[in-house]
Amino acid sequence: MLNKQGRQTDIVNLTELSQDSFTTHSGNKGLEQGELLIYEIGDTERTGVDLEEVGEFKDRLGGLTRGHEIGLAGLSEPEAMRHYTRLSRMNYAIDMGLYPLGSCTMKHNPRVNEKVARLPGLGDIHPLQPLSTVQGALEVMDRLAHWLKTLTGMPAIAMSPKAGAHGELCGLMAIRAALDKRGENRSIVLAPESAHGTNPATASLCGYKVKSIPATEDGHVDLAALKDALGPDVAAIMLTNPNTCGLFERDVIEIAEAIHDIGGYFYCDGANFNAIVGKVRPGDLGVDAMHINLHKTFSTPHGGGGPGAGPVVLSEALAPFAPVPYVVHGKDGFSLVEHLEEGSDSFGRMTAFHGQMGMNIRALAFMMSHGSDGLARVAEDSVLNANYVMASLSDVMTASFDGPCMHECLFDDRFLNGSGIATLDFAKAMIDEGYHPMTMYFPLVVHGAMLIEPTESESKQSLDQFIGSLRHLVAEAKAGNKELFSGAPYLAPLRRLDETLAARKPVLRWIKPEGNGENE
Amino acid sequence: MLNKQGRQTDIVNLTELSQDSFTTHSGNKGLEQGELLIYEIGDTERTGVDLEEVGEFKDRLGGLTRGHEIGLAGLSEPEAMRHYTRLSRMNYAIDMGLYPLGSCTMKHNPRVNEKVARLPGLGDIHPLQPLSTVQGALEVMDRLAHWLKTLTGMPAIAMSPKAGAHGELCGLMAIRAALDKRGENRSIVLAPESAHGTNPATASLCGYKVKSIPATEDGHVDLAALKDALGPDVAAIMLTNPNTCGLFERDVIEIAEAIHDIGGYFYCDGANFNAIVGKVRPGDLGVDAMHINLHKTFSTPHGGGGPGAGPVVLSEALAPFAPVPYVVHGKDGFSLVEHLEEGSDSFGRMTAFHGQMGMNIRALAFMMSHGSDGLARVAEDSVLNANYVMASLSDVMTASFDGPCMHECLFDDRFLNGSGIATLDFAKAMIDEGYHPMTMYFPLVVHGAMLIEPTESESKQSLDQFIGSLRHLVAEAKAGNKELFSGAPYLAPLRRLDETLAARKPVLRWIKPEGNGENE
Amino acid sequence: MRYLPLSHDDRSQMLDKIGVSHIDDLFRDVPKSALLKKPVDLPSHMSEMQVDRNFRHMAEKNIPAGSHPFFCGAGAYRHYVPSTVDYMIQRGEFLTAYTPYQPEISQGTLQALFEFQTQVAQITGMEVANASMYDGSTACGEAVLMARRATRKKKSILSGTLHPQYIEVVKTATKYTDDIAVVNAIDTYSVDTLIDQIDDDTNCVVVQYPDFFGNLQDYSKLADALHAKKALLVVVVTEIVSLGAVRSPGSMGADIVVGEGQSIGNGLSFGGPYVGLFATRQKLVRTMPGRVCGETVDGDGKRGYVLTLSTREQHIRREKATSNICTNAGLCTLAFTIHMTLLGEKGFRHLARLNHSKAVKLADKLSTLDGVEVLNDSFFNEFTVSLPIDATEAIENMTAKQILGGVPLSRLYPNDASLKNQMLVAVTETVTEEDMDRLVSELKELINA
Amino acid sequence: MRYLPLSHDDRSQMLDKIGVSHIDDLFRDVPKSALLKKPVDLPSHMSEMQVDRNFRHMAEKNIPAGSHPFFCGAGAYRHYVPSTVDYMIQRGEFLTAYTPYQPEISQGTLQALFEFQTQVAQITGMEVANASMYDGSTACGEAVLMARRATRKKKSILSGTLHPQYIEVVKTATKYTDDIAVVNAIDTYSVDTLIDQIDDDTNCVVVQYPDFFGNLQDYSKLADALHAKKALLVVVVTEIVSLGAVRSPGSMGADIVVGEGQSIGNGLSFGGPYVGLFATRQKLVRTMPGRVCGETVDGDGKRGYVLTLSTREQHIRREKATSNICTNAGLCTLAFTIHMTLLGEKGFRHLARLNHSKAVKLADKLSTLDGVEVLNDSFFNEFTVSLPIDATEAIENMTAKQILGGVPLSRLYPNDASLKNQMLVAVTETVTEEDMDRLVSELKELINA
Ligand SMILES: Cc1ncc(COP(=O)(O)O)c(C=O)c1O
Ligand SMILES: Cc1ncc(COP(=O)(O)O)c(C=O)c1O
Repeated sequence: MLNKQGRQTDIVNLTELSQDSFTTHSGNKGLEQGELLIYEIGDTERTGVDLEEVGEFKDRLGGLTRGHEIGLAGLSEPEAMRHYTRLSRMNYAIDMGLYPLGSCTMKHNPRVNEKVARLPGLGDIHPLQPLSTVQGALEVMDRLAHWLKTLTGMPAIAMSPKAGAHGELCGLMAIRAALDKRGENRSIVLAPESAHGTNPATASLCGYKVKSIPATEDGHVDLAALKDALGPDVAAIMLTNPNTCGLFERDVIEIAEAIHDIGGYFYCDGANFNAIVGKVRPGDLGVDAMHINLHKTFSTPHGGGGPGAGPVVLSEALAPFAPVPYVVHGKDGFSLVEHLEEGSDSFGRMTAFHGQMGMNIRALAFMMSHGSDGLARVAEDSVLNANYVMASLSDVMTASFDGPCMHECLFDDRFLNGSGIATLDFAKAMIDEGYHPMTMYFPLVVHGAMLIEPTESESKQSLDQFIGSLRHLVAEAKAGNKELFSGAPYLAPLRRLDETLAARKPVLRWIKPEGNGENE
Repeated sequence: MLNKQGRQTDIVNLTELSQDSFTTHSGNKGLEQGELLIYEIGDTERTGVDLEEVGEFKDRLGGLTRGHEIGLAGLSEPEAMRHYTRLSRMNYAIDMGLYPLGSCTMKHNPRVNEKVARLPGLGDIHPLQPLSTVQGALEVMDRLAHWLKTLTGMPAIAMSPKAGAHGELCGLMAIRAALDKRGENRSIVLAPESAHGTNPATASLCGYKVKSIPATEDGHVDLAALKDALGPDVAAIMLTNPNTCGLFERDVIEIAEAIHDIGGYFYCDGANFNAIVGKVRPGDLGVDAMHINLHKTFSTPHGGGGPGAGPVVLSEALAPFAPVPYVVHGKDGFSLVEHLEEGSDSFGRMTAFHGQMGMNIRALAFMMSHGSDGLARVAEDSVLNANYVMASLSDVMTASFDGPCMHECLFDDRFLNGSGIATLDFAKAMIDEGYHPMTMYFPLVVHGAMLIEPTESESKQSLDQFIGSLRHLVAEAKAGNKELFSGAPYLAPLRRLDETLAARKPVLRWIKPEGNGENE
Repeated sequence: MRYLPLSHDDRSQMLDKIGVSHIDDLFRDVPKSALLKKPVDLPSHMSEMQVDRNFRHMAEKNIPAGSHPFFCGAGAYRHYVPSTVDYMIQRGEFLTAYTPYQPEISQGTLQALFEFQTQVAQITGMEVANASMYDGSTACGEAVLMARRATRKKKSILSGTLHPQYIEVVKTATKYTDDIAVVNAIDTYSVDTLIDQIDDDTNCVVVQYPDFFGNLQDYSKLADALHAKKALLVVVVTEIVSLGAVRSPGSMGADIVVGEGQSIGNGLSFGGPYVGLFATRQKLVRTMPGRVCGETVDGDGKRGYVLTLSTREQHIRREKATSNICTNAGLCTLAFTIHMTLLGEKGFRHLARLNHSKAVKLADKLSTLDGVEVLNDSFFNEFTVSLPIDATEAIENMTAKQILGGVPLSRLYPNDASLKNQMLVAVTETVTEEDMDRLVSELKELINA
Repeated sequence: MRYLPLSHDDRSQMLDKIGVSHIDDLFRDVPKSALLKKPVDLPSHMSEMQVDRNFRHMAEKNIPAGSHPFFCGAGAYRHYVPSTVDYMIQRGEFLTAYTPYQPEISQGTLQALFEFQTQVAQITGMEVANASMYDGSTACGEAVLMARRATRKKKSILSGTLHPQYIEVVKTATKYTDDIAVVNAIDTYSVDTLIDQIDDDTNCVVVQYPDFFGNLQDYSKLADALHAKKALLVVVVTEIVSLGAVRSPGSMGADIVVGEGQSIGNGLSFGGPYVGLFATRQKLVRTMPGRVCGETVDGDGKRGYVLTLSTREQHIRREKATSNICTNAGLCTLAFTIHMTLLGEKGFRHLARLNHSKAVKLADKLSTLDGVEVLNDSFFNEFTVSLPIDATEAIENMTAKQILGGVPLSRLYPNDASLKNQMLVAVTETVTEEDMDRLVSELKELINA
């Protein structure tokens, strides 16, 4: 019924339309809005900034004034706000739900870390200001260094590497410098089959050949094969521990001894440090160098791919080879050694300036919040959560290895055998359920790998819901409901994307439809 | 094809499922996630804060210690982050798209305003700190007062009202105080039929009876009827200008003179000031009091319902009756008059402390960003945008009045006649198109009103897309595709809600399923 | 101008479409004489950087509370708000949404309001709460108006220990509708004095808890006396954190509880925006002012939330509405809810206990000073201190020494000479022991000077 | 602990389900001797408020650039970043997402990367760009490695006017793969000296533009000479804003352009995180390091974006990858893109012109001082000044007077005594005329002292 203004006063009985036949004129679907590229919205005249006027003056550009149009599209501020807000809403994120990417440690990113990193005294300082004006910044570096050395039980640290892979490079450079110093020219680095791609790639950058060590049936490094591979030409082993199957290398001490026995070094990939932080000190295991992904264990945000930070702790043997810069305690407070000193063994410099200060602040805030008691809890809860997921799924999915795992659990695709459903399909169906898929097809040691790392940030309820969804999907797969998987995702902003097309005919940038005026 | 790790190497041909039959186990739909209440997720043991430990001590609570459980549910920080993130994603917002709510001025909310309002020197000061420690805050109030007085051409201002309706109360209180001072006990306030609900409600609070003035065919106040209603018992007229039909009251000066002639006052509802800011000064029109919604014209965010701010500019005649507090220039800088002085005519105090400082800062930042040149542009663009929408739709929808409108354009439901589709249905179908509906069934002077206010923040493209969607919907309505409307929205997080049920059996809070332990 | 997307070309195309040649043609209803020919006399537009600089400059003229030992209260309290709160309320979906009139695309705001209402009801010990008022003082005015509506009686009695600015606000708000009697503060320390004032015309008695001077009192007897006369007990709470430590007003028989919610989730912000809490009994709900959110179902039977009981409100009921309020404290409400959710029962109680323990500690320290007296028997996190010297001057002098030492009572009672040596001292979790010691030693020095 | 949702009960229920009785049973693969029996020797957990206080305390020991007249550059520049940028990158959907490996639920990150790549290509005048490297210096190292891969030749020539820390980074990164020759800065002022060094083994010459000392040079001739020898021109840009004013490296024939993108969208942050830009020609794309985003279609034919050409990358190609980079500068990239989108062509050019005009003004002012010489013929927003006194000391002395006056060259060339009186002075839009006058008068005083 309508009142006299035409307002409905009773509840209508909703009629129904099939969603299938439903296309809106705008292309939007309620709150799910499509969005064009900035180049299709804005133009070279529009701008979202106001700037002081510039009067006439004689330029000193040496005759190199840029003439032609660059082609940059501008948006007014409200348009830009809306554009990027809409884009953001097409993303999945930790803030939205469980993000079980194995090997990535997608944990809660506390906002107090963001807040303190933005204090003007920490965020708005220049790397080359006089050292007297940045004593607090050096203190942050020094404190973080102390925490990391204490947690790993290692005597030295290089703070400048910018991510895990950069840390690997730093560690291997130190190893090679140590060998060079001994006058030894070894050529091989050992790495297990299950190693992350950055390990072999890094070894190559240092001029090493990589020899792959197979895994045993139970997911560990094959100790016998490893020992066979050792020899005078082996510079180092790169071992991830806990490894990428989510298992602690129980022979780690023996491995360390074996590599040390032949005069090589033990590089530990610390990407999985979350499982053991506060519980085990890598220094006690014979490690010579290990990078720590601050963006994994210590919660600095992944930011859609970075930035991260990869400080590297070093053993006594490698400490002299650490790169510049590093903080020292001088007479008037902290000082920074920025230059290779005469006769120094330092292998060089990893980056301009002093590393990822912004990440250091966040990581230190995370550590201080937890304290030494809380960090051990982090390890325990992360391991507990992973084991709970494994225990709750292994009757219906195929766990690759028996027994307790560390912070992540590995399944393979045997449970899908005969269903015609691949790991990828299974993963894409998880998207419809509202979850980011786990890591797939890594590590390479099992077929159709599914590596699940819940992290300590998940509640039991959250895990139970996740387990419920996975069990449901497994049941559907086993019931032969193939389309649920092969067509997935159905409910995401986009359907499955054609990656082959993207690689075959790469379109890596927008080009102005008719002719492109920007290259002068 | 699968490679040896089981990774798919070619693009699959997607198979299809009907979305109709599609329910996920989790209830989520990809990125659209459902979310329970905190009481269903958390419990009284969980917490998302760490606090200093409290040792034993002798309390001084006078024996009133709270015993029983309160019943508050807590969440850990990651859970809270996710809970409110998910909730937020169920909202529509200016940041997401055009928000054409007539009379609400949903414009872009610049983030620099948020930033400066959070400067510790502005956000972290106590209202009762010694005045010597808050000179900058008083300067903000004073500067904002100056801008508002200059823009309105009025000599005085009351800064403390907390929203538009509170401003109305302030204005009418001043009017009544002025009349009281003259010893006159008038009982009537005139308000046009099209007035916002707060106008009559406010008049009541001041003990006035409201007499409604009809509108003319062309949407203006009926001058003749108004003049008829004038008399010695009329205290004031409350006129919105531009009015809620989106029209400038062209007889405004004559109206002001008429009300002044009978010894009454002219209260102007300034909610629609956006249409004329920098172009017309209400002081030049004979206004005695007008509130300004800083959360409309001056962009302070609506925040899902508030907070706002409603400073009131006053004429010479009403200035002496302004409430405390107010800023004065003293010998050592700024000072604040907080108390009714002996013999003062001030009618009293609207609120504890000094008003909406946080909103004042944001509004001043907005004004300073635009400057006097930019503010006139705001008015012009807002009027241009509204007229463009009207011109682009009036061939298919029924505009209620001819000729140029101001910052908003009014349609009624005649174009839906015979379609069986009501204004509400039409509005809900806009949701599926990705738009927030316009204001509906207000003003009350036309049938099935649809009041569209695009504001100056919209680009032409954005308007064209909006117009495209509306034209599409009109075409569908005219083609008899009734279900598209009567069942709408289909694509929002929820379908249409049963408001009758909500009002008939009010459930206004969560109650613990079996028994509620919290009231002690 | 960075906020205006229309280009010059857009503008002319649009004018063409409209069919006029100049923008001022659209302003043709404006009397010629009133249409400004040139911009008003105010500065021209500024870059964002310049705006930022201007505000930094003004900000530097203030002393932020957090930069010094800080003891001000009197209705506004400095608590530590977790960073999550401010990050979350700045999400565009919350920050830039309107009042949730379209529930299908406003469930975020609505569900948070439903959680807020539940939290407020629980904390106050009441059955229902609304979706907020402007702040505590205006909520208090609304409570008195509601008591009149609910009882159809005209006389309201305010305790003199109610925040003096709240008293003024109530008097102003009810000026033309209600008779207000204020009972001297000094007389209210016995509830009996208040009870004596109640007559058949009384619609309510308004008391504050903890009261303005920090004292705690059981109002059960007052409630009984009121109920016997079909009148209401209105309890005002300006420091909502106290309710984590002391019995709820609901448990004492309150009919309406109003409060200032700023302490939870919201910064000091020089007095606003804050958040008015309003809770009452279920049976009074239809006379309650303000918006309220309720549960319902959608067309598919799914649970959802809507604004409801709007026939009480101005946009439907107009001059017969229960209040003229429209825009309320939305975002501050959300901040309150998120902070309270982070606290939970455990954190809220812990926070209250921490505040109280610190206040007790400072009270003890101050009591050791010669000539200094803590006037309260009971208190939560704030108490009244009597000094042997002028309190306003003492506080001014401490400011010079980088201490914001409290609120002198004469700031609020300028005409009561008997209070000129007294000040209110508030102690929250943000105060350290070092801060307390600085206050004590500074006061000692001032007294001995 | 506020970040850990599991309760004691949850933990025991979960252990039950797993079938072990104690958490340490899950750590059974850890050698007994290595499993810690008690927490490591570090402080215990802290409240958020305490953490916040600790960092404020450390922050207060630094002098923020924004609090004083500020003239430091040398590869990191202080520009005003619109507030919108920082608000937007803090949206959880951007901030807390991983690398967009699942494109169906990562279109936000991916589309922004596609826009970023386009912007970088346009600004540098190149055909394609990648999705970022760690920073300018590591991007420079990668460029040299790529030149070797692309040309299969071993010798790289670096101009001595390249940022000295970049030179060190390149030398370190290529230590085991490449031969590096550095040409004295002084000799590079004529491009011919560089050209003379090119031989058949040369894979690239690396030059900086504007160079480390601020000078601008046309490298077209160098490009021609290199191309004649099938070698590549690598151009490094550490102040990307310059490209709003001067000709693009692409227009001079660069084959690889790397840059530090910090100036756009990103704060100083004591040197990191920053954002490495990497652009090249289409035909070299398969030898390019780092992630790259490309356009494609989804199963319904809708346009979408994915990470592509991943067969160059470590996670697929392992030891044969073009780089070991994995995590890059994601969020800094986003900040860059949003800022650049706000600027647009018009704003970017205006910003560059404003920087240049201010730099010219300061250079003119400084030149009026006795004994002070601006050593550059041409420059963008930074130039080298020679003083009649020790530059390091001058800067230290100015610090005491609240001026951060520039970067002394001896900070970067500690062993080159000829540079000890020289400093780099950068002037961005954040510098006011008043700031300049303070610098000039302070320097004057120091010189005359
Ligand atoms: C096991 C392992 N090693 C190394 C890395 C590389 O770290 P980053 O991405 O920080 O360079 C990763 C990252 O995914 C990893 O999982
Ligand atoms: C015309 C009009 N008057 C008054 C008001 C009341 O303003 P507020 O919501 O700020 O109290 C409004 C708000 O919607 C309005 O549109």
